[in-house]
Amino acid sequence: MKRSKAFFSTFLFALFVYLFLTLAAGQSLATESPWSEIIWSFEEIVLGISISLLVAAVTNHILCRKRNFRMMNPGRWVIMLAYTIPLFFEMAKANFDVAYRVNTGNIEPGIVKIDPDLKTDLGVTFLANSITLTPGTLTVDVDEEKNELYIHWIKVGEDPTETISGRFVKWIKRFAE
Amino acid sequence: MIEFTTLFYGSALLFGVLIIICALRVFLGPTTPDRVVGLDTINTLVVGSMIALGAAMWETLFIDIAIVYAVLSFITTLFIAKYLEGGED
Amino acid sequence: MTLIVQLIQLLVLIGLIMTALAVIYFKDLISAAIALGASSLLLALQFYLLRAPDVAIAEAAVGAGLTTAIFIFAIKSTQRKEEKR
Amino acid sequence: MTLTLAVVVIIILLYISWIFNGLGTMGLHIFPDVYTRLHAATKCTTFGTMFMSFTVIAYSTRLYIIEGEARFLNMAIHTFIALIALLVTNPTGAHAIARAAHKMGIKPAEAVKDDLEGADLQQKKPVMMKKKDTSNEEGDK
Repeated sequence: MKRSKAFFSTFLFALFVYLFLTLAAGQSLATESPWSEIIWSFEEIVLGISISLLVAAVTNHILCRKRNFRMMNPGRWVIMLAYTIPLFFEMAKANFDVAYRVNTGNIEPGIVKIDPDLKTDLGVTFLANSITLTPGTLTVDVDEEKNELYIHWIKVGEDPTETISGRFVKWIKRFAE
Repeated sequence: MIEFTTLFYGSALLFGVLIIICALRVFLGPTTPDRVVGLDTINTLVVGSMIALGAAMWETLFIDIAIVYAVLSFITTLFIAKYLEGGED
Repeated sequence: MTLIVQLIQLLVLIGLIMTALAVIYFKDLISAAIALGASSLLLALQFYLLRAPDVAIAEAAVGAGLTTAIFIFAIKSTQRKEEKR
Repeated sequence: MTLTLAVVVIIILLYISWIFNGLGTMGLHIFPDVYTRLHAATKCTTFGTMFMSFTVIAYSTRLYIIEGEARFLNMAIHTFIALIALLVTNPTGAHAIARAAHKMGIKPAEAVKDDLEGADLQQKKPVMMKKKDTSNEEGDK
Protein backbone atom coordinates (compact mmCIF):
# COMPACT_ATOMS: atom_id res chain seq x y z
CA MET A 1 0.00 0.00 0.00
CA LYS A 2 2.68 2.46 1.03
CA ARG A 3 4.80 1.43 -1.91
CA SER A 4 2.07 2.12 -4.43
CA LYS A 5 1.38 5.44 -2.76
CA ALA A 6 5.06 6.37 -3.12
CA PHE A 7 4.92 5.34 -6.76
CA PHE A 8 1.83 7.41 -7.40
CA SER A 9 3.11 10.56 -5.69
CA THR A 10 6.44 10.38 -7.54
CA PHE A 11 4.51 9.94 -10.78
CA LEU A 12 2.40 13.01 -10.09
CA PHE A 13 5.45 15.10 -9.25
CA ALA A 14 7.33 14.05 -12.39
CA LEU A 15 4.29 14.64 -14.59
CA PHE A 16 3.80 18.08 -13.09
CA VAL A 17 7.43 19.02 -13.76
CA TYR A 18 7.24 17.73 -17.35
CA LEU A 19 4.04 19.59 -18.12
CA PHE A 20 5.41 22.79 -16.62
CA LEU A 21 8.58 22.53 -18.70
CA THR A 22 6.71 22.02 -21.97
CA LEU A 23 3.99 24.61 -21.38
CA ALA A 24 3.60 26.75 -24.51
CA ALA A 25 6.34 24.84 -26.27
CA GLY A 26 4.42 23.69 -29.34
CA GLN A 27 1.10 23.91 -31.11
CA SER A 28 -1.68 21.47 -30.45
CA LEU A 29 -3.36 20.44 -33.67
CA ALA A 30 -6.81 20.69 -32.21
CA THR A 31 -8.74 23.86 -32.96
CA GLU A 32 -8.54 27.55 -33.64
CA SER A 33 -9.25 28.41 -30.04
CA PRO A 34 -6.90 31.07 -28.61
CA TRP A 35 -5.52 28.52 -26.13
CA SER A 36 -4.35 26.11 -28.81
CA GLU A 37 -0.82 27.44 -28.77
CA ILE A 38 -0.51 27.36 -25.01
CA ILE A 39 -1.93 24.04 -23.86
CA TRP A 40 -0.29 20.72 -24.65
CA SER A 41 -1.01 18.58 -27.66
CA PHE A 42 -2.24 15.01 -27.26
CA GLU A 43 1.16 13.52 -28.17
CA GLU A 44 2.88 15.65 -25.59
CA ILE A 45 0.59 14.40 -22.84
CA VAL A 46 1.07 10.74 -23.85
CA LEU A 47 4.85 11.16 -23.89
CA GLY A 48 4.77 12.94 -20.54
CA ILE A 49 2.74 10.18 -18.91
CA SER A 50 5.00 7.41 -20.21
CA ILE A 51 8.22 9.19 -19.18
CA SER A 52 6.76 9.94 -15.75
CA LEU A 53 5.81 6.26 -15.30
CA LEU A 54 9.39 5.26 -16.10
CA VAL A 55 10.85 7.86 -13.73
CA ALA A 56 8.46 6.86 -10.96
CA ALA A 57 9.32 3.18 -11.34
CA VAL A 58 13.04 3.88 -11.04
CA THR A 59 13.21 6.60 -8.39
CA ASN A 60 10.31 6.16 -5.97
CA HIS A 61 12.52 4.60 -3.30
CA ILE A 62 14.80 7.67 -3.40
CA LEU A 63 12.24 10.43 -3.55
CA CYS A 64 9.98 9.00 -0.85
CA ARG A 65 12.75 7.57 1.28
CA LYS A 66 11.17 8.15 4.67
CA ARG A 67 7.69 6.98 3.57
CA ASN A 68 6.23 10.16 4.96
CA PHE A 69 3.50 11.62 2.80
CA ARG A 70 2.84 14.93 4.46
CA MET A 71 3.85 16.79 1.29
CA MET A 72 0.99 15.16 -0.64
CA ASN A 73 -1.28 17.83 0.79
CA PRO A 74 -1.64 20.64 -1.79
CA GLY A 75 -2.21 23.22 0.95
CA ARG A 76 1.40 22.82 2.02
CA TRP A 77 2.57 23.67 -1.50
CA VAL A 78 0.43 26.81 -1.48
CA ILE A 79 2.00 27.88 1.83
CA MET A 80 5.45 27.13 0.39
CA LEU A 81 4.70 29.44 -2.53
CA ALA A 82 3.35 32.14 -0.21
CA TYR A 83 6.54 31.85 1.85
CA THR A 84 8.55 33.26 -1.06
CA ILE A 85 6.99 36.71 -0.56
CA PRO A 86 8.38 37.46 2.95
CA LEU A 87 11.60 35.75 1.85
CA PHE A 88 11.88 38.17 -1.06
CA PHE A 89 11.51 41.22 1.18
CA GLU A 90 14.10 39.84 3.57
CA MET A 91 16.44 39.35 0.61
CA ALA A 92 15.98 42.94 -0.47
CA LYS A 93 16.80 44.09 3.06
CA ALA A 94 19.86 41.80 3.01
CA ASN A 95 21.21 43.46 -0.07
CA PHE A 96 20.92 46.97 1.27
CA ASP A 97 22.60 45.74 4.44
CA VAL A 98 25.53 44.33 2.48
CA ALA A 99 25.70 47.54 0.44
CA TYR A 100 25.97 49.52 3.67
CA ARG A 101 28.73 47.27 5.00
CA VAL A 102 30.68 47.34 1.74
CA ASN A 103 30.77 51.12 1.87
CA THR A 104 31.52 51.63 5.57
CA GLY A 105 33.46 48.49 6.53
CA ASN A 106 31.43 48.26 9.73
CA ILE A 107 31.82 44.54 10.51
CA GLU A 108 32.13 42.54 13.73
CA PRO A 109 31.93 38.89 12.65
CA GLY A 110 31.60 35.71 14.63
CA ILE A 111 30.11 32.22 14.52
CA VAL A 112 27.05 31.62 16.69
CA LYS A 113 24.93 28.56 17.39
CA ILE A 114 21.16 28.60 16.99
CA ASP A 115 18.57 25.98 17.90
CA PRO A 116 15.58 26.46 15.61
CA ASP A 117 13.59 23.48 17.00
CA LEU A 118 12.69 21.94 13.65
CA LYS A 119 12.36 18.21 13.18
CA THR A 120 12.32 17.37 9.49
CA ASP A 121 15.16 17.42 6.99
CA LEU A 122 13.10 19.49 4.57
CA GLY A 123 12.52 22.15 7.20
CA VAL A 124 16.19 22.37 8.14
CA THR A 125 17.22 22.57 4.49
CA PHE A 126 14.75 25.38 3.82
CA LEU A 127 15.80 27.25 6.94
CA ALA A 128 19.51 26.96 6.10
CA ASN A 129 18.98 28.25 2.57
CA SER A 130 16.75 31.09 3.77
CA ILE A 131 19.33 32.09 6.38
CA THR A 132 22.06 32.18 3.76
CA LEU A 133 19.97 34.49 1.60
CA THR A 134 19.06 37.02 4.32
CA PRO A 135 20.91 39.91 6.05
CA GLY A 136 24.36 39.30 7.36
CA THR A 137 24.04 35.59 8.09
CA LEU A 138 25.60 32.51 6.46
CA THR A 139 25.12 28.88 7.41
CA VAL A 140 28.46 27.20 8.08
CA ASP A 141 27.66 23.82 9.61
CA VAL A 142 24.83 21.69 10.93
CA ASP A 143 24.46 19.24 13.78
CA GLU A 144 22.30 16.56 12.24
CA GLU A 145 21.24 14.80 15.43
CA LYS A 146 20.05 17.83 17.35
CA ASN A 147 19.21 19.94 14.27
CA GLU A 148 21.28 22.87 15.43
CA LEU A 149 22.78 25.29 12.95
CA TYR A 150 26.08 27.16 13.16
CA ILE A 151 25.81 30.61 11.61
CA HIS A 152 28.46 33.09 10.57
CA TRP A 153 27.03 36.44 11.59
CA ILE A 154 28.57 39.61 10.21
CA LYS A 155 27.53 41.80 13.18
CA VAL A 156 27.20 39.74 16.34
CA GLY A 157 24.28 40.82 18.52
CA GLU A 158 22.04 39.56 21.29
CA ASP A 159 19.80 36.48 21.27
CA PRO A 160 20.84 34.83 17.99
CA THR A 161 18.07 32.23 17.80
CA GLU A 162 15.24 34.73 17.88
CA THR A 163 16.96 37.42 15.81
CA ILE A 164 18.10 35.19 12.99
CA SER A 165 15.53 32.46 12.62
CA GLY A 166 12.42 33.75 14.38
CA ARG A 167 10.94 35.20 11.22
CA PHE A 168 11.20 31.99 9.22
CA VAL A 169 10.56 29.22 11.70
CA LYS A 170 6.90 30.02 12.12
CA TRP A 171 6.41 29.90 8.36
CA ILE A 172 8.45 26.76 7.83
CA LYS A 173 6.64 24.90 10.62
CA ARG A 174 3.40 25.38 8.73
CA PHE A 175 4.45 23.47 5.65
CA ALA A 176 7.28 21.20 6.69
CA GLU A 177 5.98 19.62 9.86
CA MET B 1 15.97 55.89 -28.98
CA ILE B 2 17.66 52.84 -27.59
CA GLU B 3 16.16 49.43 -28.32
CA PHE B 4 15.84 46.68 -25.76
CA THR B 5 18.23 44.43 -27.69
CA THR B 6 20.99 46.97 -27.22
CA LEU B 7 20.24 47.17 -23.52
CA PHE B 8 20.53 43.40 -23.16
CA TYR B 9 23.78 43.30 -25.11
CA GLY B 10 25.01 46.16 -22.96
CA SER B 11 24.24 44.29 -19.76
CA ALA B 12 26.15 41.29 -21.12
CA LEU B 13 29.07 43.65 -21.72
CA LEU B 14 28.86 44.93 -18.15
CA PHE B 15 28.77 41.37 -16.84
CA GLY B 16 31.88 40.65 -18.92
CA VAL B 17 33.73 43.48 -17.17
CA LEU B 18 32.59 42.14 -13.80
CA ILE B 19 33.80 38.64 -14.76
CA ILE B 20 37.28 40.04 -15.42
CA ILE B 21 37.25 41.72 -11.99
CA CYS B 22 36.22 38.45 -10.33
CA ALA B 23 38.99 36.61 -12.20
CA LEU B 24 41.40 38.94 -10.38
CA ARG B 25 40.16 37.45 -7.12
CA VAL B 26 40.88 33.98 -8.52
CA PHE B 27 44.52 35.08 -8.98
CA LEU B 28 45.02 37.10 -5.82
CA GLY B 29 43.12 35.02 -3.29
CA PRO B 30 45.51 34.19 -0.45
CA THR B 31 43.87 30.87 0.36
CA THR B 32 42.22 28.27 -1.86
CA PRO B 33 38.64 28.90 -0.63
CA ASP B 34 39.04 32.52 -1.76
CA ARG B 35 39.69 31.28 -5.27
CA VAL B 36 36.64 29.04 -5.08
CA VAL B 37 34.51 32.02 -4.05
CA GLY B 38 35.78 33.84 -7.13
CA LEU B 39 34.88 30.86 -9.32
CA ASP B 40 31.41 30.68 -7.81
CA THR B 41 30.79 34.36 -8.47
CA ILE B 42 31.98 33.95 -12.07
CA ASN B 43 29.49 31.08 -12.44
CA THR B 44 26.56 33.20 -11.33
CA LEU B 45 27.61 36.09 -13.56
CA VAL B 46 27.96 33.80 -16.58
CA VAL B 47 24.46 32.45 -16.01
CA GLY B 48 23.16 36.02 -15.82
CA SER B 49 24.89 37.05 -19.03
CA MET B 50 23.61 33.91 -20.77
CA ILE B 51 20.06 34.88 -19.83
CA ALA B 52 20.62 38.41 -21.11
CA LEU B 53 22.15 37.19 -24.38
CA GLY B 54 19.35 34.68 -24.86
CA ALA B 55 16.82 37.49 -24.52
CA ALA B 56 18.82 39.65 -26.92
CA MET B 57 19.09 36.94 -29.59
CA TRP B 58 15.52 35.64 -29.14
CA GLU B 59 16.33 31.96 -28.76
CA THR B 60 14.63 29.96 -26.02
CA LEU B 61 17.21 27.19 -26.47
CA PHE B 62 19.91 29.55 -25.19
CA ILE B 63 18.08 29.95 -21.90
CA ASP B 64 17.87 26.17 -21.52
CA ILE B 65 21.66 26.17 -21.69
CA ALA B 66 21.72 28.64 -18.83
CA ILE B 67 19.68 26.17 -16.73
CA VAL B 68 22.06 23.30 -17.51
CA TYR B 69 24.98 25.56 -16.81
CA ALA B 70 23.72 26.61 -13.37
CA VAL B 71 23.35 22.99 -12.26
CA LEU B 72 26.71 21.83 -13.69
CA SER B 73 28.72 24.63 -12.14
CA PHE B 74 27.08 23.82 -8.82
CA ILE B 75 28.38 20.26 -9.12
CA THR B 76 31.91 21.58 -9.78
CA THR B 77 31.75 23.78 -6.67
CA LEU B 78 30.59 20.83 -4.58
CA PHE B 79 33.45 18.67 -5.87
CA ILE B 80 36.12 21.23 -5.00
CA ALA B 81 34.57 21.88 -1.58
CA LYS B 82 34.46 18.15 -0.94
CA TYR B 83 38.16 17.87 -1.72
CA LEU B 84 39.10 20.85 0.43
CA GLU B 85 37.20 19.40 3.35
CA GLY B 86 39.87 16.73 3.42
CA GLY B 87 37.80 13.57 3.58
CA GLU B 88 39.70 10.30 3.79
CA ASP B 89 37.46 8.48 1.34
CA MET C 1 25.12 46.29 -32.42
CA THR C 2 28.02 44.36 -33.88
CA LEU C 3 30.37 46.71 -32.05
CA ILE C 4 28.90 45.67 -28.69
CA VAL C 5 29.16 41.98 -29.58
CA GLN C 6 32.77 42.45 -30.60
CA LEU C 7 33.51 44.24 -27.34
CA ILE C 8 32.00 41.38 -25.33
CA GLN C 9 34.07 38.90 -27.30
CA LEU C 10 37.19 40.96 -26.66
CA LEU C 11 36.53 40.94 -22.91
CA VAL C 12 35.90 37.20 -22.86
CA LEU C 13 39.11 36.58 -24.80
CA ILE C 14 41.10 38.72 -22.36
CA GLY C 15 39.64 36.67 -19.52
CA LEU C 16 40.54 33.45 -21.34
CA ILE C 17 44.17 34.51 -21.74
CA MET C 18 44.39 35.61 -18.10
CA THR C 19 43.01 32.36 -16.74
CA ALA C 20 45.09 30.24 -19.11
CA LEU C 21 48.26 32.00 -17.94
CA ALA C 22 47.17 31.41 -14.35
CA VAL C 23 46.87 27.67 -15.02
CA ILE C 24 50.51 27.63 -16.07
CA TYR C 25 51.92 29.78 -13.28
CA PHE C 26 50.13 28.33 -10.25
CA LYS C 27 52.27 25.89 -8.28
CA ASP C 28 49.34 24.69 -6.20
CA LEU C 29 47.62 22.11 -8.40
CA ILE C 30 44.16 22.55 -6.93
CA SER C 31 44.33 26.27 -7.70
CA ALA C 32 45.37 25.38 -11.23
CA ALA C 33 42.32 23.12 -11.52
CA ILE C 34 40.08 25.97 -10.33
CA ALA C 35 41.61 28.34 -12.88
CA LEU C 36 41.08 25.72 -15.59
CA GLY C 37 37.43 25.54 -14.58
CA ALA C 38 37.10 29.31 -14.94
CA SER C 39 38.84 29.13 -18.32
CA SER C 40 36.46 26.53 -19.71
CA LEU C 41 33.54 28.54 -18.35
CA LEU C 42 34.64 31.54 -20.37
CA LEU C 43 35.21 29.33 -23.40
CA ALA C 44 31.60 28.15 -23.15
CA LEU C 45 30.49 31.78 -23.05
CA GLN C 46 32.54 32.44 -26.18
CA PHE C 47 30.87 29.56 -28.05
CA TYR C 48 27.56 30.92 -26.87
CA LEU C 49 28.37 34.31 -28.36
CA LEU C 50 29.25 32.67 -31.66
CA ARG C 51 25.72 31.19 -31.72
CA ALA C 52 26.78 27.58 -31.35
CA PRO C 53 24.61 26.45 -28.44
CA ASP C 54 25.27 22.74 -28.93
CA VAL C 55 29.02 23.20 -28.68
CA ALA C 56 28.51 25.47 -25.67
CA ILE C 57 26.45 22.84 -23.87
CA ALA C 58 29.07 20.17 -24.57
CA GLU C 59 31.85 22.48 -23.36
CA ALA C 60 29.89 23.23 -20.21
CA ALA C 61 29.31 19.58 -19.45
CA VAL C 62 32.82 18.37 -20.26
CA GLY C 63 34.94 21.37 -19.34
CA ALA C 64 33.27 22.72 -16.25
CA GLY C 65 31.79 19.53 -14.87
CA LEU C 66 33.72 16.45 -15.86
CA THR C 67 37.31 17.66 -16.30
CA THR C 68 37.46 19.39 -12.93
CA ALA C 69 36.10 16.29 -11.22
CA ILE C 70 38.64 14.02 -12.92
CA PHE C 71 41.52 16.38 -12.09
CA ILE C 72 40.45 16.49 -8.47
CA PHE C 73 40.32 12.71 -8.29
CA ALA C 74 43.81 12.58 -9.78
CA ILE C 75 45.19 15.18 -7.35
CA LYS C 76 43.60 13.34 -4.46
CA SER C 77 45.46 10.14 -5.28
CA THR C 78 48.82 11.85 -5.97
CA GLN C 79 50.21 14.99 -4.34
CA ARG C 80 48.96 18.52 -4.17
CA LYS C 81 52.03 20.69 -4.79
CA GLU C 82 54.06 20.76 -7.96
CA GLU C 83 57.69 19.63 -7.51
CA LYS C 84 60.49 22.16 -7.81
CA ARG C 85 62.89 21.69 -10.64
CA MET D 1 10.24 52.32 -28.35
CA THR D 2 8.01 54.79 -26.60
CA LEU D 3 8.18 55.26 -22.88
CA THR D 4 5.11 53.53 -21.54
CA LEU D 5 4.82 52.40 -17.94
CA ALA D 6 5.83 48.80 -18.74
CA VAL D 7 9.00 49.95 -20.48
CA VAL D 8 9.98 52.15 -17.55
CA VAL D 9 9.43 49.25 -15.12
CA ILE D 10 11.60 46.94 -17.24
CA ILE D 11 14.41 49.48 -17.44
CA ILE D 12 14.30 50.04 -13.68
CA LEU D 13 14.53 46.28 -13.06
CA LEU D 14 17.53 46.12 -15.40
CA TYR D 15 19.30 48.94 -13.57
CA ILE D 16 18.71 47.26 -10.20
CA SER D 17 20.31 44.10 -11.54
CA TRP D 18 23.38 46.06 -12.75
CA ILE D 19 23.80 47.87 -9.45
CA PHE D 20 23.63 44.77 -7.29
CA ASN D 21 25.94 42.70 -9.47
CA GLY D 22 28.50 45.50 -9.36
CA LEU D 23 28.13 45.76 -5.60
CA GLY D 24 28.72 42.03 -5.13
CA THR D 25 31.87 42.15 -7.22
CA MET D 26 33.06 45.18 -5.26
CA GLY D 27 32.47 43.41 -1.96
CA LEU D 28 34.50 40.46 -3.19
CA HIS D 29 37.57 42.73 -3.19
CA ILE D 30 36.86 44.89 -0.14
CA PHE D 31 36.04 42.37 2.59
CA PRO D 32 38.92 40.82 4.55
CA ASP D 33 38.33 37.06 4.70
CA VAL D 34 36.53 34.11 3.09
CA TYR D 35 33.32 34.21 5.10
CA THR D 36 32.61 37.89 4.65
CA ARG D 37 33.47 37.61 0.96
CA LEU D 38 30.92 34.84 0.70
CA HIS D 39 28.34 37.19 2.19
CA ALA D 40 28.92 39.71 -0.59
CA ALA D 41 29.32 37.20 -3.39
CA THR D 42 26.32 35.01 -2.60
CA LYS D 43 23.72 37.57 -1.67
CA CYS D 44 24.42 40.37 -4.08
CA THR D 45 25.06 38.33 -7.21
CA THR D 46 22.08 36.05 -6.56
CA PHE D 47 19.88 39.09 -6.11
CA GLY D 48 21.26 40.80 -9.20
CA THR D 49 20.85 37.78 -11.42
CA MET D 50 17.36 37.30 -10.01
CA PHE D 51 16.48 40.78 -11.20
CA MET D 52 18.03 40.03 -14.60
CA SER D 53 15.62 37.09 -14.83
CA PHE D 54 12.74 39.30 -13.73
CA THR D 55 13.67 41.73 -16.49
CA VAL D 56 13.57 39.02 -19.13
CA ILE D 57 10.30 37.64 -17.75
CA ALA D 58 8.67 41.08 -17.81
CA TYR D 59 10.03 41.80 -21.29
CA SER D 60 8.75 38.58 -22.82
CA THR D 61 5.41 38.82 -21.04
CA ARG D 62 4.95 42.32 -22.44
CA LEU D 63 5.77 41.09 -25.92
CA TYR D 64 3.35 38.18 -25.46
CA ILE D 65 0.58 40.57 -24.54
CA ILE D 66 1.35 42.80 -27.51
CA GLU D 67 2.10 40.22 -30.20
CA GLY D 68 0.16 37.22 -28.91
CA GLU D 69 2.69 34.59 -30.00
CA ALA D 70 3.21 31.62 -27.70
CA ARG D 71 7.00 31.49 -28.07
CA PHE D 72 7.35 34.63 -25.98
CA LEU D 73 5.43 32.98 -23.14
CA ASN D 74 7.65 29.90 -23.55
CA MET D 75 10.71 32.07 -23.02
CA ALA D 76 9.25 33.57 -19.84
CA ILE D 77 8.57 30.11 -18.40
CA HIS D 78 12.08 28.85 -19.17
CA THR D 79 13.63 31.92 -17.59
CA PHE D 80 11.55 31.25 -14.51
CA ILE D 81 12.94 27.71 -14.33
CA ALA D 82 16.49 29.07 -14.64
CA LEU D 83 15.70 31.41 -11.76
CA ILE D 84 14.52 28.51 -9.59
CA ALA D 85 17.67 26.50 -10.40
CA LEU D 86 19.82 29.47 -9.42
CA LEU D 87 17.94 30.07 -6.17
CA VAL D 88 18.29 26.44 -5.09
CA THR D 89 21.92 25.85 -6.05
CA ASN D 90 23.58 29.13 -5.05
CA PRO D 91 23.10 29.12 -1.22
CA THR D 92 23.96 25.42 -1.10
CA GLY D 93 27.25 26.06 -2.88
CA ALA D 94 28.04 28.90 -0.49
CA HIS D 95 27.32 26.64 2.45
CA ALA D 96 29.66 23.97 1.02
CA ILE D 97 32.49 26.48 0.59
CA ALA D 98 32.05 27.89 4.11
CA ARG D 99 32.04 24.44 5.64
CA ALA D 100 35.14 23.40 3.69
CA ALA D 101 36.95 26.57 4.75
CA HIS D 102 36.14 25.97 8.40
CA LYS D 103 37.22 22.33 8.19
CA MET D 104 40.51 23.48 6.64
CA GLY D 105 41.11 25.52 9.77
CA ILE D 106 40.64 29.06 8.45
CA LYS D 107 39.56 31.29 11.33
CA PRO D 108 37.12 34.14 10.68
CA ALA D 109 39.11 37.39 10.69
CA GLU D 110 38.50 39.81 13.58
CA ALA D 111 36.12 37.29 15.11
CA VAL D 112 34.32 38.25 18.28
CA LYS D 113 32.93 34.82 19.01
CA ASP D 114 33.33 31.30 17.58
CA ASP D 115 30.91 28.69 18.85
CA LEU D 116 31.85 26.12 16.25
CA GLU D 117 35.47 25.97 17.47
CA GLY D 118 35.85 22.74 19.40
CA ALA D 119 32.17 21.83 19.26
CA ASP D 120 31.61 18.10 18.77
CA LEU D 121 29.12 17.75 15.98
CA GLN D 122 27.07 14.60 15.89
CA GLN D 123 26.75 13.67 12.28
CA LYS D 124 25.59 10.43 10.85
CA LYS D 125 28.67 8.68 9.63
CA PRO D 126 28.11 8.30 5.86
CA VAL D 127 29.58 10.69 3.33
CA MET D 128 28.21 14.19 3.66
CA MET D 129 27.62 14.77 -0.02
CA LYS D 130 25.53 11.65 -0.50
CA LYS D 131 23.52 12.40 2.59
CA LYS D 132 22.84 15.92 1.49
CA ASP D 133 21.66 14.89 -1.96
CA THR D 134 19.12 12.41 -0.69
CA SER D 135 17.78 14.79 1.93
CA ASN D 136 17.37 17.46 -0.72
CA GLU D 137 15.44 15.19 -2.98
CA GLU D 138 13.36 13.89 -0.20
CA GLY D 139 12.62 17.53 0.42
CA ASP D 140 11.15 17.89 -3.02
CA LYS D 141 8.47 15.39 -2.29
